[in-house]
Amino acid sequence: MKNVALSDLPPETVKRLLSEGRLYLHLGPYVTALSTKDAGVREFLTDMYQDCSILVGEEALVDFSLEVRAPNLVRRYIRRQIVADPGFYFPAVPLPVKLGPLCLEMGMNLCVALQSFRQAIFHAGVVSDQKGGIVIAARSGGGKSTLTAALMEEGFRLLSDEFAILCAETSFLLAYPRPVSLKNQSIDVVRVFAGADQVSDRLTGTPKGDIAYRRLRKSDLETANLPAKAKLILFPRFQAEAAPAVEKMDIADAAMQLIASSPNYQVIGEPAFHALMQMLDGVEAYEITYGNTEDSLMLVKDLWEAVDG
Amino acid sequence: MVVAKLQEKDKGFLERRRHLLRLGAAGVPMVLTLKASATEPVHSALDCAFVIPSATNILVDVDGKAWIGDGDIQEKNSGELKTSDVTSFKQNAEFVFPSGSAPDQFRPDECSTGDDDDYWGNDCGWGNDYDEPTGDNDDQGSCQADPDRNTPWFEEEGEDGEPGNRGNSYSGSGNDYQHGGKGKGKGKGDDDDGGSAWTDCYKFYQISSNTTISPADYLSGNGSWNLSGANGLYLALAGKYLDTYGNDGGFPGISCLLSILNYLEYQ
Amino acid sequence: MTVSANPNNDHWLWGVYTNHMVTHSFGDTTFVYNRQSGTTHIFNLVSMAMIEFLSEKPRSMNEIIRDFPAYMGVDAAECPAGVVRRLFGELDEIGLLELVQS
Amino acid sequence: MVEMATSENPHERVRQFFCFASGLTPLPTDAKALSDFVSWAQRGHILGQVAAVASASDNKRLQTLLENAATRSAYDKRMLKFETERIERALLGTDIRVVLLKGSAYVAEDLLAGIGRRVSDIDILVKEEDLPEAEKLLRQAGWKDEVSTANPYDQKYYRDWMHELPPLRHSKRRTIIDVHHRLLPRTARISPDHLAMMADASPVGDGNLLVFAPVDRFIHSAIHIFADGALETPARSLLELFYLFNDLSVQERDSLESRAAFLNVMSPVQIALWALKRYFGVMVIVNKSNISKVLRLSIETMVENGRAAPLARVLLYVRSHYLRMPLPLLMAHLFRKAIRRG
Repeated sequence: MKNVALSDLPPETVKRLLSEGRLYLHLGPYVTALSTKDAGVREFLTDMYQDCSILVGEEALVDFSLEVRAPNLVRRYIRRQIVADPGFYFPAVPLPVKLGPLCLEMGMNLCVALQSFRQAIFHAGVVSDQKGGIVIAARSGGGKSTLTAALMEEGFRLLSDEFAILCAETSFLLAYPRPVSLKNQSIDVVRVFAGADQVSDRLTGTPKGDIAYRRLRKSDLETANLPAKAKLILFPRFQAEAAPAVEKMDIADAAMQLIASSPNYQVIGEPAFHALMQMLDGVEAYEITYGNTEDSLMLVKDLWEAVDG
Repeated sequence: MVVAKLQEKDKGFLERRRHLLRLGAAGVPMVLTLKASATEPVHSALDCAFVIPSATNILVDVDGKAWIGDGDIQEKNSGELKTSDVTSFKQNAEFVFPSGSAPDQFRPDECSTGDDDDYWGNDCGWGNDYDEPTGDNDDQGSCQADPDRNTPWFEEEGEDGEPGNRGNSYSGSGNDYQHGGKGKGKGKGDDDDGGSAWTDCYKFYQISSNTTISPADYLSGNGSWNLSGANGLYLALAGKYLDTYGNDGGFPGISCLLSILNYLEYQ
Repeated sequence: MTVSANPNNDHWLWGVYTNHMVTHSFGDTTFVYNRQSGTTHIFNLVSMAMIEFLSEKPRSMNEIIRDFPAYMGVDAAECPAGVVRRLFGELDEIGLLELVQS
Repeated sequence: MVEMATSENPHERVRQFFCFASGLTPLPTDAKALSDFVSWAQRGHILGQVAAVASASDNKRLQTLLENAATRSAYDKRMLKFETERIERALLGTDIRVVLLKGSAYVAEDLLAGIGRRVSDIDILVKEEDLPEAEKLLRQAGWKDEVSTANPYDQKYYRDWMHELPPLRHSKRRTIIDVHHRLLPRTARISPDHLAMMADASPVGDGNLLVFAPVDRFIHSAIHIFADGALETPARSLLELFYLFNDLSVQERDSLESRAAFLNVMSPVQIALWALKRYFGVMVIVNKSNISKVLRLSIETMVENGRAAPLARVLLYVRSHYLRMPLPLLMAHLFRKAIRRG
């Protein structure tokens, strides 16, 4: 097996591999076998993941197998739906076929969340610089992804937009860079500061409103094998018109919220407990409230400057 | 372990402990248990929704038998339906659910114009009349297999299955079944109804195109279902489908519903 | 109430499965991982005190009710039997209390 | 053995896979064969069992996948053990003797069959006369009616016809316990002599919990799988049977059929032996004339075609229900269940 960039593969090879379920995406700690016959999904993939590493050769041992397809009957009955099938009990949401990319992204997230037990996973975005990592915990409407995307423009590298992946042995965070998912108003916000060409077409009418993805950066892929030590945990809260505010959080509260956001903490058990406790011993946690992206950046930069290198 | 050493007993220590004791006396728990198992992604399962892109209609008879299709049926203000439309809707239905499928509240209250399906629509009658397609000697086997006559999941086994592309030896029998069932239903209906042009033996539900159904909206905080309206009926039938076939057939929206049922089951 | 579910039997001495516990404290709050159940709990100063009290030596329910207030440095009125029983029940339910002798 | 390319013949292929999965044959080193097998095991949710028997490999990717699966199965095992301990605690101080069934028994005894099982509920068996007291004590310990069966219809249905109480779910831990007083419903076509099996059960350690004797353990697994509708996960079920069979001594194996005849459960045991012979090459003499051809065909379709066998599954599902209750009752149940779910 050898690694090549997705963009190095001729389109017909990508198409064939995808239709055979043998496109092995090697990203961060995971290898995912992707399978789809949907042209929209294929286009999205070849665009957003163009610099990603693909395993080429015989059959690979994969962590996950994900098939994005039209559900059998639906093809006949309602011809415009598509579903992600990660091959285990957890079913995905059938979506209109134009939302195939969303299906792919959700399916890949589900694979990690529900089938990976080697690292403790928490629902959070992670960025880092040479000082260490910032964990941006997910809260409904908190603006995790927008803030993550904004920090990417400020010179931070992206480890993940969706998962803080904690290595049980080292309690360092692992990178699993994927396109950053943006919702509704934040799509335009990110188009402005990242450049319109860095953002995918808008998917309208999803269960969560409009969604678009911020393209993966080559630099984040190149550094994807470098872990980061968490230094700061943020719990963002977006409130329209709110004045920027910072409140220091009890680490115990932060731990509670992180554990509650983990799909596999309970499954991993003791190693996850140790790793999390070790990580928390070296961090500070803050709740930040803001009304716009500039304010959130300002707050984070201030907090980050106060963190020891 | 090793029980952690008591924290430095600073000045406030005893007082803080006293305070906690008072909270304990007031009923506040002294131990919190963190629930972490799959909470987050499973919660997002509850958020799932599905869109029904094209108009979808459901016909229900007094026994709770249900037909799903895209045909139209003329309806009088009194709620009576045009018999010929009903017949053609039933003929062209995409799915037929056996008696008892639609919950009571969705069925017509009464039926004065004669119910053309009563005779053979009861429990297992619709199974045993036919030759068991696979040669199974258990007649009862056909009862359960019966409803699939209009749910052709075995036609499309494997994702490439195109309509009519019957993949295996079972499907032929499924097909026969389907045709047999329909022929009978129709013939009987015609005979019985004679000249009556309108019937009150059915209720007709319509779901307009691009309707989004979020099953969680029909779920109360304690996990019980409160189904109402056409969308509620759709979910009830999806649930019936799920009970019988599991998630394999791809009945529209079934994955979403299943994800919620799984959530309730596994939380 | 039947005898079985009830720890009141005075021949029953209760201790702590200390081998099942992994702890980590942040200030007054202690995170407790129970190896047997695989579950993480959060203890406060009072629940931790009970764990320490019972790890000293196994005790019967009556002894616990009688001696825990003094261990806490408060009089019995501040630490009534009902509170002690409930605390015991909470620890028992999460599987950290061991019937040492009957 | 010749080069490990996977056979094209589905039966041979599955048979080969079962040999890898059960450790009878070392895992293939050929990349294609290995990847075919691993993805089969992943789909069948048996990689945890594979991890338990596979010898260490210098294939790092393989080790990673096996560790991942082993972590998952350790979790299930932990959960089963803990819940078992909780049941023992709930019944502490009473004379009620509880027989652990299935997974909880395998885990309590550290059997290979207990590894890699994914279990969401615990099954126990108590004497019918102990049922009210057991139920009361479990309720006191926090097990309550499961919401989906708390309705009067289901409660009555279970109590009148089934072989178990309506499932109880722990209000805090959310785990489910099925308290049985028979192995199959009162209405079942076959009626295993559970009292004879209970009489031969022996305690786990020095506690109040019991487990079936090895022969009965195998027999109960066969009943559960082939008469109680557990073949939804064929690979896992067959591996379990294989391990349980493998744990039997020669004498115990020889006594299987006579014991099955005595317990009045000949048919599922014969099916189980037939399946072990077909998929693991276990040396037993099976009288196939007692096994319906359709049933064999259904099982073959299920096992050899994987999950893509809906009709076979429906047949097995109906068959298991058929074995458990007479027709009118079955239909009434299926329909009421359907309405209620709405």
